Amino acid sequence: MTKADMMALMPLIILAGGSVLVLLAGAVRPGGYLYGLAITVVVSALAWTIAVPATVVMPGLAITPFARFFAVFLDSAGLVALLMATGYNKRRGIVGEEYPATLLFALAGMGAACAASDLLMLFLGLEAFTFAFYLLVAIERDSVRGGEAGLKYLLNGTLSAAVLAMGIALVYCSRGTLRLSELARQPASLEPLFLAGVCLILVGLAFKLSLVPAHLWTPDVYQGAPAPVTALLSTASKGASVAAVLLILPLMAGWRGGHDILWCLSLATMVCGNLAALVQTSIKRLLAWSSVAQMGYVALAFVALPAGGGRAAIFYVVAYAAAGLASFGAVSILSDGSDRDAIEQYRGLGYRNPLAGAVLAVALFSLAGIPPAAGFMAKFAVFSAALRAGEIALAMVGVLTALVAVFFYLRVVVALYMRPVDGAEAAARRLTGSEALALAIPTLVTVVMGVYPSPLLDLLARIMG
Amino acid sequence: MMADLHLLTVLVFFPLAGCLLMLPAWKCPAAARSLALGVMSGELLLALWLYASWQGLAALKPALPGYLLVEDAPWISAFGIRYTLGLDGLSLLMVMLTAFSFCIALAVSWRAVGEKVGLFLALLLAMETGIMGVFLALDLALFYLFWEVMLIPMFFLIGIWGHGRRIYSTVKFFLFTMFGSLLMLLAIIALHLLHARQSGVTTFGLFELIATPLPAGTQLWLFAAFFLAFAIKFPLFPLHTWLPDAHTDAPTAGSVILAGLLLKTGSYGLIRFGYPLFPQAAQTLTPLIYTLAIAGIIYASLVAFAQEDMKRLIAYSSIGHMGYVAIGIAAWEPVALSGSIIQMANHGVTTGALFAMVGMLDERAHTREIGAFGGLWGKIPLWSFFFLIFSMASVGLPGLNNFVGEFLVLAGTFTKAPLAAGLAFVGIVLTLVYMVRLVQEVVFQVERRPLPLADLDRREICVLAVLALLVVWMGVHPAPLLELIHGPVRLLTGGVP
Amino acid sequence: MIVPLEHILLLDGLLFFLGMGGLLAWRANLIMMLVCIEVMLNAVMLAFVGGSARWGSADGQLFAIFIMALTSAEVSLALAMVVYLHRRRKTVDTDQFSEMKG
Amino acid sequence: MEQTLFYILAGVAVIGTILAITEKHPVHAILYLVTSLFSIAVIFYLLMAPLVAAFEVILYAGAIMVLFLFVIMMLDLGHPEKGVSPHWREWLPALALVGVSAACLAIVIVARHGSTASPAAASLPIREVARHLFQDHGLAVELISLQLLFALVGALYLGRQK
Amino acid sequence: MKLYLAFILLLPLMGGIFNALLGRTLPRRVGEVVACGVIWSAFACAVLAFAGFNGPVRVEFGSWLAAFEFQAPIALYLDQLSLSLTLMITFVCGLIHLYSVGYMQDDPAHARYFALLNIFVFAMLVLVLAENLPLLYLGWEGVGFCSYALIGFWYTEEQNATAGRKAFITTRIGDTAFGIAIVWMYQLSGSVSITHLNTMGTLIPAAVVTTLGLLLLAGASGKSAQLPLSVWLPDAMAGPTPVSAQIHAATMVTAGVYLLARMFPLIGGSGTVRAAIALTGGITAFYAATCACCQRDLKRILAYSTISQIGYMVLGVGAGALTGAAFHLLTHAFFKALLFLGAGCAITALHHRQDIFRMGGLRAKLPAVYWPFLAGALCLAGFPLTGGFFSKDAILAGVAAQGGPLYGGLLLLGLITAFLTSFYTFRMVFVVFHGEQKNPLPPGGGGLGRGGSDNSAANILHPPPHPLPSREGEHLELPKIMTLALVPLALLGLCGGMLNLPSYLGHQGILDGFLGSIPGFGGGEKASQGGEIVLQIVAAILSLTGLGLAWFRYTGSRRAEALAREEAGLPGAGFLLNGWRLDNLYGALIINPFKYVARFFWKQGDEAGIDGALDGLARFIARLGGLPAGWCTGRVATSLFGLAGGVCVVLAYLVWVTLP
Repeated sequence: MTKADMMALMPLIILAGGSVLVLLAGAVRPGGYLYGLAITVVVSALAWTIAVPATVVMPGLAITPFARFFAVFLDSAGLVALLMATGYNKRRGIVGEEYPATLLFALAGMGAACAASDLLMLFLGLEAFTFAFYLLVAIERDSVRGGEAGLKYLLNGTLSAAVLAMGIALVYCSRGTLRLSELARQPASLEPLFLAGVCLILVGLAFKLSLVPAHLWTPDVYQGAPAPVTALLSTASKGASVAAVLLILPLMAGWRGGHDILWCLSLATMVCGNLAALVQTSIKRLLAWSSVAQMGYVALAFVALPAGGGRAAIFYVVAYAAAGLASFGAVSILSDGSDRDAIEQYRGLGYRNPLAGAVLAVALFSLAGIPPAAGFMAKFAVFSAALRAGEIALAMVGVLTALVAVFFYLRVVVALYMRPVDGAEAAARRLTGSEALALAIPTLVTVVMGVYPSPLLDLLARIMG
Repeated sequence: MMADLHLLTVLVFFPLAGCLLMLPAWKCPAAARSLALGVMSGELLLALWLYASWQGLAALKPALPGYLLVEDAPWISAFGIRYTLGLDGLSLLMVMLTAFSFCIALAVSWRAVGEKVGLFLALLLAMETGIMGVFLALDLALFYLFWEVMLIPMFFLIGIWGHGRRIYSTVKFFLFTMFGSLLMLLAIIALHLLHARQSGVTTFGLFELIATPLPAGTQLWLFAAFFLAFAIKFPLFPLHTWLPDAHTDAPTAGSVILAGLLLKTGSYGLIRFGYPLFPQAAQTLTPLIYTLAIAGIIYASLVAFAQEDMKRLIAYSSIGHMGYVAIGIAAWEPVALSGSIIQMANHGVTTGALFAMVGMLDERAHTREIGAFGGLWGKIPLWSFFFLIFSMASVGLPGLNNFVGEFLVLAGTFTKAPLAAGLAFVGIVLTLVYMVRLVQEVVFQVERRPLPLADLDRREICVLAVLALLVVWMGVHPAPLLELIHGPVRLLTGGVP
Repeated sequence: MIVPLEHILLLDGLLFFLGMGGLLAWRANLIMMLVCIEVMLNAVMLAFVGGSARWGSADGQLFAIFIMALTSAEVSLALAMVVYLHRRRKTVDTDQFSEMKG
Repeated sequence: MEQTLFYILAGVAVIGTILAITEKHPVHAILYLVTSLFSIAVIFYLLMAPLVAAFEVILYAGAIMVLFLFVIMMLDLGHPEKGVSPHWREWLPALALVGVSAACLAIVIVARHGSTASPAAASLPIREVARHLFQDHGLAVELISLQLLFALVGALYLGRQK
Repeated sequence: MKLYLAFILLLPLMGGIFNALLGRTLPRRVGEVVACGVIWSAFACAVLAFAGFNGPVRVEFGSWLAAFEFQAPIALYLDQLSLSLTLMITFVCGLIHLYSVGYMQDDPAHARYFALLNIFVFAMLVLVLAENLPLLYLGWEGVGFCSYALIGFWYTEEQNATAGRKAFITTRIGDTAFGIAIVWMYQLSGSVSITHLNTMGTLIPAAVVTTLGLLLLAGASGKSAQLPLSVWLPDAMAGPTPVSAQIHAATMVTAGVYLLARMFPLIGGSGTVRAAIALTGGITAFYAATCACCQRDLKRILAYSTISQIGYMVLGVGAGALTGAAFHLLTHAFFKALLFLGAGCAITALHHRQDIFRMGGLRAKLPAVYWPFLAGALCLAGFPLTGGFFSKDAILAGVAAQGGPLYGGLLLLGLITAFLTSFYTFRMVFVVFHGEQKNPLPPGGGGLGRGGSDNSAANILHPPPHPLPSREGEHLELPKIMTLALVPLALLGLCGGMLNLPSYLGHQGILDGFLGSIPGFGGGEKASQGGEIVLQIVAAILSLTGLGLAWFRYTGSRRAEALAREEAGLPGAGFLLNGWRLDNLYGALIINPFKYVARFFWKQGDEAGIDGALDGLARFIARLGGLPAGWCTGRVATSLFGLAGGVCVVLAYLVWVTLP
């Protein structure tokens, strides 16, 4: 391993080392400072990624602009989630070094997954962060739902891991290599065994992206997990999975069937996610179903991969992540103190807690794809890619389901601002600095991306070659 | 020289700046009000100044033929979206109407809105930006952006300060308009892609896209998507049912803006984008537009007659009036189109005024039920006097503003489609029937329920007097406005610049 | 190569789906579900080793070893969770853990 | 000879697995599974992967299964009469689903192109495998070791009494 | 001339605006002076214009509607016809304004009254003077609006307000036809200038001309209360009496006649149109005369007589006797205004009671009203040598000159109508002014005789607008100005014949000469002098017979019996009393279905239909949402099944695709 390799790998090393460091520090002296330490670690990883533009290819890992972009994205999401968690965890009695350390480990795993250049690293990276989330989801030991959510995530996760591994095994059996670059070099005709492997990999990734039919865990886990964990789970893990899919998709680029499978996944996900969200009464479940639905649009971008769908998918997931972080962040603040989860209980909160309310509203508008929020630009990108690829029917379905989505997002906004507050509730708690920051960053990103997405789009264009 | 001032950008974003400035003034209603007043009147003054100097601007011959001011800058190059704003006579008329309507909306809600004043005014200002943008954007993507942006403040306006089933109404309003506009978004993208495929240029610029040759079938589908979006905003029968609800439950300012401006965005869009982009498809669908418009006129007038809520009645009257605009556009003939455009402005003023007046009454009586009133002429003569004027304007009494628009529309349309124009004339009678019923039951006869009513105060008199003067001025001397839109109409209908 | 790769794959497919079938059927006992997952992962390992033998590369064996490590990590966490949940609810029937739904 | 052995072992593995997953008694199930695992370990050996075979015995059949037994005993789950084994109605959809999948996979496997040309590869020396492991997949080793660490952390965290 | 015309129009407008804006705050007298002053000044200007008149002029003041080739400037056209009408309007209206000062002296809403009255005059003048049809339409609608506001002047009564509304809507129905005609003419010729259009007659296909003519006729029917749009006029008597005089006798209702006469060069080319016009006029004249015979409300008698007389004018237009029609228009303006004003005096004197059966013997009590009223009645009845006699005769002569069965029949109808006219006129005169007043009032006051009035028309016999202290038996002192205003009208009415004496008396009539140069007026066959004399003799005999019959029936000893029998209700009287029950017919055919359909559309169309469908769709989609949500049972096994199902489907699909 050369020095250049080390330099390029430094962000991952910082994160991984940081997680061990936090564990050790926690063992020596537990306390709230661990979050600060973790934040420092993430910030330094982030700074390093941005500051040191290195491109190296090693066995297993390739630090490419693609990987670095995702590293920045994931670390930022992790940073926001950490900021969010500092106060939240204290209030909910989640103490100890496990939380920040595991989170850092999850970030390292995601980083590895995005930078993977062979299927082994990809698999390990994916499983590493999924594994970290098993723990994070169940980390609130006092909560009945946390345990249940952890169990569900664990069982689904291991099954999907098995499927994913099986897929990789089939691919390996068929071709004898795990290297993505070699696998992407396609022979004239694709072997069914190979295709079966890729399909199984897709199904495994569909679990991570919660695409229908592998989506059923999503609402339960999102609802049961602590809000900051859900925020990270619904954004960063999705981002990493999108990266993984983008790495996998070239494997079946020439196969029409792959398009059809993605087509069906996209259609079913958009329809099911949006429709099911209509009948939700819990805000976290609503957001969960909405995240299912949003992934349907990402899948739509995958369908349109030859027509610039990759860029659209990344843009979409970034926009979604910003909105998702903002919304779960706002929910974590609005729901604290009580176990407030039903939408009905959010009535009038937009006035009691103006910042969090406004952030939630902006996030929801972004998720609904209404300008000037980033969600609109994201939908614009996805739909234009879809139309360019000739997917008119799917685009129409996307548009119509987006209309349905508008309805349930509005329901939350209506509750926030248009329903009278029942009873005289105590005045809102002042937000701490980190919470305010955790809300402000994604909101700002949402708005800026919505109004001036050019830099990001140009960057993505460069990354995707 | 004037182009360097970025006047159009100022016009669009000045209210938004005001909206942001509202944040510090959040807690202090008085400061918020004066801030909003300052911004809105500044905007109005700017619009009027542009109007005063439009002939000078036209002589400067800016980049686009027929336009007075144009601004153009790259924006999202990855998608080929540009920041293109352009002002021609048609836009200028709408801009003036916008700036004016917002002043009216502010004035009528000066006292009526007592809580969350800062938020209310911030939303109003944000909406002004959106609507200004719609009337000025020449890039389809930019247009769409503003088109959607203006919905959000209205959604809150109705939902927070509305009455009755306000949430149902506001959600319905939002969904209806979103439904149309999302399909339009697809059509815009598709058009853009077709253009890119043919010419290799990725652009959303209106004038580039107009030049795209399209096969008839494609054109029809794309136009249908555009038309749906515009028809919902218009609103054309049978897509109109959001309007009575939204109007009825909106706060007064919201109704004024809805009637005065939001409906106009639909007709403006059809004039600016729908017809020029897809001339053949529009030709094909013209009978449909006629049918819908006339069905709407007659249907809405009948339904209006049966109403029991004043605001609802006026809301239905809006549908009828906008039907004339639709007919005029469908004829796509210079006289009719001029009439339609003038009618857009007229309807904004008249119906806005009527909504404002009903709002004033509602503030006093806390009811809008027609059956609750009666004999108001004896109780609040000033109010009644103005109400009579505006309702007569609304029925198209010659000498008042609506007549100008309607008559030009009908005269122009008759040369193209005599039957449509003839049937539309029938609508005039129906308009009279329900409007006179309203006037009679509210203003005349005897008091039916003892309501504590005070006559108009000075602020209200000022507002209404300005509106009334405008109603008369536009009815008696519409020539300057007709002259203003002469050039754009000629260009739109195929004349040379 | 003692047998054609296909035969190995058939065996491993059979084991894999047996494990999956068990996983789906054994909803009443969490421990058994974990056992079934072990079966599945084991089958995957078999496939890798078969592939490794077929292509003569070490990657497959290594992957199998990694899976083993991964499995042990997951099983340890999973069993900890079983203990944790059993302590709370006194059951290992997963159907009992369905408070959240819809 | 080796071939025959393979098929016998395969049969043992399959039967062991079937018995394991249908057995009502968890302890018995684990024992059946261990049987199956042993036979698979031998298959690994036959497939020239002695290292994996060894790990299979040590880690899988040894450590993991013992862990299972440990937990079963700790939670006192070894009473089949208390537990509920799957009803046939639960087996049916599972088997149907799995059967179709397995059949499809089998078809795909059988339809594999160029299946006959399986080169008889020489056994990879363990040293070679280890060199590969640490040279090419050093990062993966780091990652998986971290994961094991966090498995420890997680197990401790969850298992900790309040 | 431009200045005069500007003043003629602007003065009434300014007066109206002045009164509307300031009238309430200034002393009453100022408003009255301004209101009367502007009209008389306008009259003065008209006279000056007359003096300076030497041929038709077109004056343009500015642009109004100007979009591309559609040009409707604010332009006036002064020719003989518009000039004479302007003179008549300003003069009669001036008198009516003066009269109003007296009539409305107790009404607090004088500002509104005079403002509307002034604006009404303005609108009427615009109508008459307009050079293009949109401007004419402005005046046309303007008078419609003013009449609406004035009929419903005492708005607190629902009937009054409803009557105003009815007038507005009914006339507007006609206006619609007129409007269509305007845009059609624009489409045909690219112009809306009247003078230009009148030259187009030969260039337009005959069928189109016919349709246009019928449309214009429909428009005229609305304004001029011709069948079938006549129903509004009797109800319009709900307004103050001077308003009735101004609007529904002298000016507004003649607008239709004016329009037809104005556009005659264009539409007169079609025989069908002429016949239709004549038929409409003739039948309306007869219809209204029959109705008038049975009315018991003084003003309603006059109202029906107005309809009837306008019918004559329309008949005249249809017969091509335009000059005759114009002649009758002028004389009718004088005597009908006179009759209304006189009736107003009587009504005022009787505390706003209008039922003629409660009147009687007023000749002695109100001589200053009686004699002018009688003069008016003579004119109306076509008593020989009065103005009405000559003008009506001119029309009948014109009809006779047309010949043919249609016009022959119409002539006969016209003569019968003349007889009926004479009868009902003098029935009114004798019942009201002769005999004894029939008291007492029915208990409960209100001044309404309810006996035998099982009909809706009785509802129109409205109670006094301002309940006055009951001073039965007393008569109010009439302000002098009211009776004085009658005198010039009486003189003009009686001597109106001088305007256009028949040619057999030696030379061409003044109007014949004056109007003859207008396109269209010169036309129409002239009856032979002998025929005309015969006709006049017949008419005179009919008139006298009617008078005699009325005398026989309503004076002396038979009076009481006749009145009692009529009050009890003659057979068929209800039919005539209610104007052939046209109101009921329209109610059943149009109004009730309209209301029903309106409500149906609202409740079934909008609420149940469209909204219901959409709400149903929304509910359906929400129910649909229950499916994927219900799939999420919360059990782990379900989600595992989902994943496994995914695997299964994907593999099956793969097999399906790769293995043919």
